[in-house]
Amino acid sequence: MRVGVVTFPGSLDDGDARRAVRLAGGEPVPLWHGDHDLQRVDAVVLPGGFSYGDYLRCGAIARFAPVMSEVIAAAESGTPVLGICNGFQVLCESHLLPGALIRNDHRRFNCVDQELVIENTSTPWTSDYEVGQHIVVPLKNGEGGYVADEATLDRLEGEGRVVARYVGDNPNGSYRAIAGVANERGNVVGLMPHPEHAVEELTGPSTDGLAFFTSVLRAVVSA
Amino acid sequence: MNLIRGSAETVKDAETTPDAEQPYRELGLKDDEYARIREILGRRPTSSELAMYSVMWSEHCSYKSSKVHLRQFSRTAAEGSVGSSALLVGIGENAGVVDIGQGWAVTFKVESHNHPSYVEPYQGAATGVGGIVRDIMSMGARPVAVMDPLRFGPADAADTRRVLPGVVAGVGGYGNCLGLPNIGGEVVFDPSYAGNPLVNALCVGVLRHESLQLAHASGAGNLVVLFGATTGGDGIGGVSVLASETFEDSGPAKRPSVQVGDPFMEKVLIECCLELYDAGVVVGVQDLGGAGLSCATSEMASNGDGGMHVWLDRVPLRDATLRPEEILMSESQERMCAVVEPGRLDEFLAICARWDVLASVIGEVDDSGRLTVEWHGETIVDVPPRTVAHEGPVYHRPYARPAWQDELQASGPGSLPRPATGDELRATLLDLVASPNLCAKGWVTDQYDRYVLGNTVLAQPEDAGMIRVDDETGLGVAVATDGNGRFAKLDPYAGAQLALSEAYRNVAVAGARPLAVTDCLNFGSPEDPDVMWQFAEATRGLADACLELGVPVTGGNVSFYNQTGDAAIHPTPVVGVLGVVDDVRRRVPMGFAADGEVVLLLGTTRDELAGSEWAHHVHGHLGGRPPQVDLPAEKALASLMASAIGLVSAAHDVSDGVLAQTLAEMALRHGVGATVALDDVCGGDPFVALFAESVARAVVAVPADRVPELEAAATTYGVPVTRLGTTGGGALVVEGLFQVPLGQLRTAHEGTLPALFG
Amino acid sequence: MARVVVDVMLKPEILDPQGKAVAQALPRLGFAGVADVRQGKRFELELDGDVTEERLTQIRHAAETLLSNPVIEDYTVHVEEV
Amino acid sequence: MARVVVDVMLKPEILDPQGKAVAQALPRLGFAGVADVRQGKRFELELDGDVTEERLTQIRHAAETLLSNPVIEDYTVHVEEV
Ligand SMILES: Nc1ncnc2c1ncn2[C@@H]1O[C@H](COP(=O)(O)OP(=O)(O)O)[C@@H](O)[C@H]1O
Ligand SMILES: [Mg+2]
Repeated sequence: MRVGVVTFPGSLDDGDARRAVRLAGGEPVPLWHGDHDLQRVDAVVLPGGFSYGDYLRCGAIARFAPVMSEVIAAAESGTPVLGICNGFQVLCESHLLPGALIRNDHRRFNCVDQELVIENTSTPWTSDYEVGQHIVVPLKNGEGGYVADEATLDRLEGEGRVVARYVGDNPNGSYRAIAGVANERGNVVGLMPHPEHAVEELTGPSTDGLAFFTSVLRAVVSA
Repeated sequence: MNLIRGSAETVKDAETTPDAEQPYRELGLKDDEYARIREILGRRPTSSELAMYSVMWSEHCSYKSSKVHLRQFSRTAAEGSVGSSALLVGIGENAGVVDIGQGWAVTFKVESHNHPSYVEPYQGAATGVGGIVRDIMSMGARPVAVMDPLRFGPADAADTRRVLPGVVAGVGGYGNCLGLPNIGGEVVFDPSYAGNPLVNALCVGVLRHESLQLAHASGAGNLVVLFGATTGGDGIGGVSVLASETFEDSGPAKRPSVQVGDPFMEKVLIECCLELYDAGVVVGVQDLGGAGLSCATSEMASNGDGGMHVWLDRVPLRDATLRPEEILMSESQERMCAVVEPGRLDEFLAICARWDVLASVIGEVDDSGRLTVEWHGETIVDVPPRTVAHEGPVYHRPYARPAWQDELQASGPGSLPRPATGDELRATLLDLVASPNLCAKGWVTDQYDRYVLGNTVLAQPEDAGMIRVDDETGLGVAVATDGNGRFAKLDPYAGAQLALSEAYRNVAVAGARPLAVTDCLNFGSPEDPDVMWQFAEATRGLADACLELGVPVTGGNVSFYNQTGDAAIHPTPVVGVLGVVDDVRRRVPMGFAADGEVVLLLGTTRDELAGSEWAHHVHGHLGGRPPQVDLPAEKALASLMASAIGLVSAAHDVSDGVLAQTLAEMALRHGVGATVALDDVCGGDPFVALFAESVARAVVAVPADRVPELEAAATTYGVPVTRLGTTGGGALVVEGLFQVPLGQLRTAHEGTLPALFG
Repeated sequence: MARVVVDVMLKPEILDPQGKAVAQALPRLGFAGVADVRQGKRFELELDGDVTEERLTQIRHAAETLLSNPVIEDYTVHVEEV
Repeated sequence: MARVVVDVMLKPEILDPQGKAVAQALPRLGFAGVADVRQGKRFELELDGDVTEERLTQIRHAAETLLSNPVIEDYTVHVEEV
């Protein structure tokens, strides 16, 4: 089971995403931003970090990286794609996901152990969770405020495309406390918090994040 | 002669106009220093040579005032000690390197960026982090963590509200963007830092023994490659005493001494460097920090075995109007300099290209024994490199015990009214845990990424930061920094030792074996004999203590001139201790985790409140003698903690924390309370028990059935043990005196910084 | 050498935390009467050669695709004399 | 209702990483001929009531103390018709 993890200049959590794939039992495959090549992977993770320094807008420059044309094509043909934090921002900038992520309402970078509720388990990335399950994973970003116009938000809610929501105080001013969303088809998921940092007791607040990576392995097998 | 206008002055010009006036005084050089340069060169220096000598002989680069005192630190690396046998690279290189076993080595260093952070808090702090990270990179290591010991003026002062949020955002903005977890630091408030915030930054790097790199330019014919950011006019004289007015008046543009950092450039530079090291295409490497190219070229050349020739006009510029003198002095960030064999150059450039890193050959190693710099075909510098880099002036500055020292030590806290009743003690505890210095630092540390890289085993608010080095074996390192300016003011010799004791204890308590030391010495003006005495005492104290504890000083940094007018800051030696952990899975966290465990106090509590947080916060009092230093006791405690790994389920050192604070932090960590009795602590004086700051103490929680084992071990190492009580419940209960529900304790402890800074 | 300026502002309906913070700080500086503050970005593009209609069209395209995110931002382009 | 705009740009000699990133991205996206890009901040202040010389002075003061750091940034203030 080959799960590709893209490294853009300024990607930071790519190594952690690869470790998470490995701990879940998959084969992590490093993908380089400059290559027009997905190396026959079965799923793709766009990791967290500050691609191109997050200058201009988070994800705005990475979106134009050569590898993204392949990622976009794969996403449109149903390959599971997970964007974590900066990866979520890249997916929004690429219009693979609706909405955008803006500066946290308190204007500070914020690194906390965040409680989430999983609301959609029909995506290839969340099938190992229960609907309504609460998990705790790290949240760490300065521009994690999810925004979209009312119509879009209503459609997302209506179509059950809100994958995860913040529990308790809204940590960054995200509209409707949205922490993650999926595309119509469900194969593309964007998530602000970092499941790849909750895969080992030793280094994470929990191991609640591992299921994102076991889910996709299962999904790809049964696909 | 004007430094800026006109064409570059050549060596010939200097020879033909021996008596031309030179602005050496404006450049911070003394008459005798200028005379020495003339004598070294056998002629007057060119304007470029003058620029080079002036920055390299500045206090910051030459350590001219501190050198004679820092020499003592070589004693600490003397044969025999645990630490010294593990020392692969000692003081003198960009950072010290310590062997931690299994072929792994660690390098770490702390540095200051105080003044820039006052002028431009965000960028000053950000570039401070950037600078220390490049030092670590230049040793061949992958940077794996940062820490930030910070000092500010009063928490409620208007200027603190300007400086602190910017500094914290800058430390986070740069470190987070580099993908380096922030695993610890300090936030301390004291009026003496008003107008002189201390922004110290520490970086830890990891390498395999064989990847060690040194800043040596050896092998005639090898090429000198400058790579990373382009060179601009920013930061000229940023660290040197160069009067920037000299430039503002006559320069084409202002030459600000504050720089803007580009963390993205640095992140790419890190990955690029590591690929270059792995490919084995680097003979020697040096980061560009203070004094820029002047420093990098002269140091690499004099550490090498020959000389170096530089084509200065090949340096890629961001500002085409820069003069050669400015290019030599520019402190533009995110630049590195490497020595490469001609045969490997293409490989080198290919790797840089893959990372979009600009790289240019700007020079060549030769066997002339001289550093020569050429500008459009003309020689503008021709000097013996050692005289620039290593043979700068050495001052024996006058120093004397300040007239006020005796009086300060005489006016102890004895007469201060002490809380006695349960209610008074309870109120004092709530007041102290909410005080700016003891309150929770979450408002600060939540702005730092502590998870990135996935190897952070312990981070704030734990006693020490701990990082996993090897996934398989669990080998890791722990680092803690401490420094107490109030203690150092009362007694600089003891103050420096107390800083070391606490950092050493923090590392030991977390389950690590203390191995090595780095230090950042923040002081006032060396021209003030009082300050110089403080410095002499502090260095002597630190050296003596490092020797006794067997932990060598591997490197550090000196920051002088931290003062407003003639009011100097408290002498503030910040000490970082690095320890090794054979298996991070056996780390010892600080929080009570389970009910019904036995809470024990290790160590001896004395009636020591001079310079304490209580005296400072409650009475605004500073006087007397600091807590007695007891290095044998610190050693014994460390050995006990090492032997008790697997036995204690939680441990937290008692320091400026004090027992009250320590118990509160342990209870709040996981919301598990405790009930304790203080009758057996220090003759049953509950105030002293709760608020004295005696050293060599820790509180541990142990499963009831294993207490005898711990007590036995404690006896073996001669560490006094006092049973305090048991964990459990939703409150901190001090029997017969008072109790505080954890909710109320938390509100007090965590509310302070958010209330002050939003 | 000509300069084209692209101003990018968050759409009115999108929350602007930075603008809000400034608006809240102003009164503390004793400056009353500011109803609202919005913070955006200003890009100064230095072109070599002159500004032709065709290059402006290009720049508008860049403003739309790169310099701004139409989902949350509006932009304006204007030429500035230097 | 009047609008005062404060533009804050890094001083020319100060490195502008953001502008640099944009300048490097443009050619990759097929936009040629841009010699340099600087990125700054644009503040739109909506005043209730009209703009008096005295209020402009206040705004300049705010621009100098709150909206910019004169050590690394320059600012300009101008009134905009809405
Ligand atoms: N500026 C900072 N950056 C990161 N961590 C910090 C900072 N200030 C304090 N901390 C962390 O908060 C905790 C408490 O700080 P402190 O009281 O200085 O610890 P200690 O008393 O054990 O030295 C420690 O883990 C320390 O590393
Ligand atoms: Mg401690």
